[in-house]
Amino acid sequence: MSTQTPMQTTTYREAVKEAIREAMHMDERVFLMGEDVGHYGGCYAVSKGLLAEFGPERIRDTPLSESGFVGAGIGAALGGMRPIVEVMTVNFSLLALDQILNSAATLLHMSGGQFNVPLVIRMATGAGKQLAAQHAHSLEGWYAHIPGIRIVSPALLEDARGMLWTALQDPDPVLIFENNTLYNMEGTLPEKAGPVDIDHAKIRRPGRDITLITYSASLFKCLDAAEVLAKEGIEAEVIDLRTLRPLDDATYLASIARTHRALIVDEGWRSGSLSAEISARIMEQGFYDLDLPVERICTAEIPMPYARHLEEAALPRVETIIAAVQRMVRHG
Amino acid sequence: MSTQTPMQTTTYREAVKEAIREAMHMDERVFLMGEDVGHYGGCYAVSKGLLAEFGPERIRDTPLSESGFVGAGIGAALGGMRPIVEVMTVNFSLLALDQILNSAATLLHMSGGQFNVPLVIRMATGAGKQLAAQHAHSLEGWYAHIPGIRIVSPALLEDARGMLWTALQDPDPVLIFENNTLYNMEGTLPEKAGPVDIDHAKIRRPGRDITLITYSASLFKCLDAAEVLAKEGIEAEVIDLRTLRPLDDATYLASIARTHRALIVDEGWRSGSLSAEISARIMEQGFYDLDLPVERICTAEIPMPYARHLEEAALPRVETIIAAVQRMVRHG
Amino acid sequence: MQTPLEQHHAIRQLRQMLLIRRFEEKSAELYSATKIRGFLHLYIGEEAVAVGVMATLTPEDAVVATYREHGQALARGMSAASIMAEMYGKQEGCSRGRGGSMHLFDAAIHFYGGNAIVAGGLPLAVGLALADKMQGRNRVTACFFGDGAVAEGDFHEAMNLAALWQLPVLFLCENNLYAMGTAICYTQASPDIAAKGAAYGMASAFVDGMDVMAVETAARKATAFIRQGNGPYLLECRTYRFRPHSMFDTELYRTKEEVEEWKQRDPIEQLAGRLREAGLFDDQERAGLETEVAAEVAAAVAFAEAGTWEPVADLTRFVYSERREA
Amino acid sequence: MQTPLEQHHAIRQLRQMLLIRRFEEKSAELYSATKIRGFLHLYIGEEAVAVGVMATLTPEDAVVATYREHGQALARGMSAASIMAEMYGKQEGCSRGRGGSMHLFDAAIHFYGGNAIVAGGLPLAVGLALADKMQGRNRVTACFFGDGAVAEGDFHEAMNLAALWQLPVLFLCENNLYAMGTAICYTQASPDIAAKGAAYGMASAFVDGMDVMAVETAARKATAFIRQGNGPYLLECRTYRFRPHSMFDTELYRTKEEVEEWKQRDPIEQLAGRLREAGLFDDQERAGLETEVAAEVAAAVAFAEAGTWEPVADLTRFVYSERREA
Ligand SMILES: Cc1ncc(C[n+]2csc(CCOP(=O)(O)OP(=O)(O)O)c2C)c(N)n1
Ligand SMILES: Cc1ncc(C[n+]2csc(CCOP(=O)(O)OP(=O)(O)O)c2C)c(N)n1
Ligand SMILES: [Mg+2]
Ligand SMILES: [Mg+2]
Repeated sequence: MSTQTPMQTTTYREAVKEAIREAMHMDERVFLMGEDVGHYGGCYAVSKGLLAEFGPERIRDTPLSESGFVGAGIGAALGGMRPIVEVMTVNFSLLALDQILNSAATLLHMSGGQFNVPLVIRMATGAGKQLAAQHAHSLEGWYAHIPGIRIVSPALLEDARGMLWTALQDPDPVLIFENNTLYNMEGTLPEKAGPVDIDHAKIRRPGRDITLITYSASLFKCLDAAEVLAKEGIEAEVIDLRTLRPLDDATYLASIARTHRALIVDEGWRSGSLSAEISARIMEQGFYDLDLPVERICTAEIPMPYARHLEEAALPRVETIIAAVQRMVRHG
Repeated sequence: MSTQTPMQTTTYREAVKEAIREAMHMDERVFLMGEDVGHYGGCYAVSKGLLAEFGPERIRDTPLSESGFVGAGIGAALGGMRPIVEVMTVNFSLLALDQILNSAATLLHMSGGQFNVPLVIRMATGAGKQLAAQHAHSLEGWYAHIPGIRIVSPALLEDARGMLWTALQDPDPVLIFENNTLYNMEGTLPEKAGPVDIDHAKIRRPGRDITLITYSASLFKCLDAAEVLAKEGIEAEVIDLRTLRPLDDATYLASIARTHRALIVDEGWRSGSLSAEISARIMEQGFYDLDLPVERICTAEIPMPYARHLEEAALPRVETIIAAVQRMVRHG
Repeated sequence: MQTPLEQHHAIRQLRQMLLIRRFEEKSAELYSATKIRGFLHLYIGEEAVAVGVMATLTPEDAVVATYREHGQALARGMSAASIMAEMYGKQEGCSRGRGGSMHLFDAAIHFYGGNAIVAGGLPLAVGLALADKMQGRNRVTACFFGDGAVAEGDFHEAMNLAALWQLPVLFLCENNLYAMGTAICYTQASPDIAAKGAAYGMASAFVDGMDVMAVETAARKATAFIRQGNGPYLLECRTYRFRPHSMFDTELYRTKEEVEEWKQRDPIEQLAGRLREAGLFDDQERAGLETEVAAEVAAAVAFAEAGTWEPVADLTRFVYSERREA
Repeated sequence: MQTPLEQHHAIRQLRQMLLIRRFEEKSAELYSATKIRGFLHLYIGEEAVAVGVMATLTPEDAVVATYREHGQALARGMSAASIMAEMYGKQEGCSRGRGGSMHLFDAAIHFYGGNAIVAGGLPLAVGLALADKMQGRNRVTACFFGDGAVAEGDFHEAMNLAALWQLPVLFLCENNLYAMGTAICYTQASPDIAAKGAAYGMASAFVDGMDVMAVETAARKATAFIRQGNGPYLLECRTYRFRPHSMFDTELYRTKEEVEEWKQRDPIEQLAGRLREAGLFDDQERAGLETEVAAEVAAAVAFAEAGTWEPVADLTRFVYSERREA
């Protein structure tokens, strides 16, 4: 008998689904609510099969009423439930932003500590599928501006599988952003994969020459770039932020103290993106470790165009990451 | 006969009102619409008297329907009008954010250049009146993340008076943020004060030792701090950004090239605030000019508390600005 | 008011309304004296609504309030002292001074706050009721909102959700004919609010909100309907605020005559008059009530005055909970 | 179909519906061939709605569409070629390839787009109509949306605003019984959409959306009402989509039988049948129409194929206008 945990092949989608299933089994206060989560099976098929397993009370289809059902999630959390509210994509979540910012994020404070809101909101985010200007933005880094909520964004299967339960244990609102291009990603997970922490960034590839700071789908672009760079003898350290609020400063600052160079890759629009905050923090806390200025690769500041070649040109790409790293490493 | 323009004493509130009046007189496509702009006279009394002057069609009271009437403003702009939509405060504008981000900011692009949206949206913003966690946030810097819109924030009377007309000439959506603590501010304006540009930041006080970058109500805190510092021989240059999107990088970068130090004062919550973007841009474009890291003074990352001493403690203050400058100038 | 019990109850209701009235009159004074700051929205004139409704709730029921909620809070049983201390910004206040007048909260009596986003409380009430239904708790969530809130999208979404899922929510519209300074004719294409229940297949009614006994009767019918598992109910209470919207309001939008006319229907004097006519109440008893209430208000002020400021060192508390679950 | 004019018109309507049908069948094919990407929402089954309504609009009238808008665009008179090129992402497309299937725009015919935020177009339509009213233009803004949109707050706010301000908007609900995969019984507490006009005092009606002539008659009544200055109108068209919601939909939520039943009411075959019965149409004429339409679709595909890619150097265009007003 092997002492290794048996591994299984799965997808990001299945990992999220398993996380939901497990949470529903472990805690009867947990339920899933959102548009098309039930009869349709989830717009990204994440909840396919769950209606049959748990019934329509706990896999609850909602009308198109983002503000209403996110607000209802807040109320249900106050009322002792542990709702997982699915907002189809972050683009539609703007309709619920008042409830998120003015209620979910403020109730604990306004009530002087009396009412915490143990709510989890899941949303798909990101571009890459030619869905154009109302369906393809990456606003998770923008959400990270809001005090009172926690923001996580799983890149690896292990996090897609493990962050939900940890989020459900959090007494305060947690927003989970799943990049829509990851759902089909395959990989392996231990059969008994379980909760993971949501407090720390992780080094996904160690390196000595430069620190690449990123999260979610861009992680894979950075890892691919690092592979290519390694062949030229440039060793990039790749950091997966995992949690966008609160940021785990220590991990990337320690890395920069070793590499003396940093490049942030962020699928958000550049101005006012999370990459700006990280750059500012490095300015404040890591300035004297830097051999040269921190740079950023972000999405072009345009509503996302439909045409494929334009969408690709708008997004961070492996080649641009490679080119930036080459320039930075040669320079400093 | 003097060649000087005759000056008159007025307030920020009156300056905004005059700007609206003048625009209504000069262009019959202009109208004002929002909650309580008519019969009530405007929640900050900005539009008091305008209903009598222009009638209910052009000073149009709306129901509480932020998404509806902001969306209607977009449609009216498409239909050939030049609407000024007033959203009472930025806090309530979250209810209209979908219309702002997903429609106003994207229509030109999605339509391949066919439909521009000449819409002006005015909102009050800012804390300082003990209005607590649902009425006191400063989200204008956060809005500056959105491509497709322009963001301005007048601090001086001259800008309160002059930015509106310029904004109305813009073919694209412009959001004007008026800090609620400024409405009562008195000052003088030329009797024939008119439009001002919205393209450039302005140096409001020259100085050689450090660059203070700020906007809106915080400008006055910076100017007050600079007064005090001047007595100690520290000359702070104070820059009023005026327009938050697009940022006028040249002005503050040129200043930093002279002073070699920069402190950003921003009433937004620190993480992901406009101050982060500016710091990141200085990192990218002004790194080698810096004697020491750029610093930021922002609002504490909490929903705004009601109690006066806590609200004061949460906001940027003259004393903290002074202390930071002293430390920075002595250090570097 | 046939039985002694009913008479006793009526006098209790009168006392509640009087407490709200005097408490708020004092608050207005203290606002002028800058002891209270921020926004202060007075309920004066509308007391019969909260007092009538709250009488029909059990201690287990939940309340979701507005920013004009001193009356709602007092009628629900929140202590005048903790409200006053809150408005002073003292840490002895019901929300530790973090919330102020617009954000009164009290977990012990299931008072889910003071919400200053108009209509923002409606989805929250739906969620509370959903939690109750899913957990098999038989309680009612009473959700207060104004006529102005009816135009908001949140009203529509919440009404539909509650009716669709047959949730135990009592939607309570305090129709005082104005949203701030905008009369209902400028905000509602069709001003009959109770009739809007039909679009959602929701039971609804309207009632004279100046008559506390009528409100109580209507609310009792509504809560009984809800408790029997029939789903939500929309009750429109037609009322009027005697005071300006907030302390900043110059009341350009309505005439003194209109206000005076409504004052003739003062809910307190109406009930007092009825009790007097029925021979159940006289000047002496009135004076006794006034004295009691004045003492309670004075005690609240004393409590608030004696209260302490939360240390600035604690500024960043209550943004996140202090511990996670096990 | 008494007069030759009516007969001619009926055949024109049939041709329009056929064009939409064949255009979309081709689009589905091209989607499988990955020539078209992103989301593709087919209108097949619902053709009678757009075709019936558009026949009642003048060239000056405005249209606000949904993301399921090929049919709306074609019926309004947008060229099949420019739509196809758009879906190919070519710069010859109606939106230069920036919009794709969900964002068809055409200023020349007052087609204000393709909106992929459900219910997002309703406030926009209100604003267009407000501009018309303020400028004294007598035109109608026809605003399309689905049954799913009715639950959104924007529906409520827009309906109220339009009715309050008596604006010339034709609210057109394409009730196809499903919002994506969620049946109307799970989204509407009360599924009678036309009846919802009452809450806003808005005139309303419903009509069989599978019968193009019925739709046209109902829409003509509605637009006449609006043009006479009577304010907005809500018209619910009861219809059904024969195809999945989008190309990703596995249709778990409805039965094949249900779809088959509705296909018996195919709007094209219904009208063709009626024309045939009236002796106005035969197989040869049908074949003729099919040939014409096929040629138009083929030409559209050829145009799209021949189209060019916008240079990547222009990536950041159309975010801001290229010049300010004088
Ligand atoms: C979403 C939102 N928009 C605007 C405001 C500003 N505001 C506060 S109260 C009010 C009027 C509300 O009227 P109503 O709902 O009738 O309640 P009332 O004050 O009459 O009790 C307005 C416009 C707000 N607090 N929230
Ligand atoms: C605000 C918003 N929420 C969710 C979606 C995702 N979505 C796209 S279409 C759709 C269903 C819309 O149904 P309906 O309004 O009935 O129109 P239909 O597709 O049936 O024509 C949903 C949920 C969206 N595009 N916008
Ligand atoms: Mg009111
Ligand atoms: Mg539908």
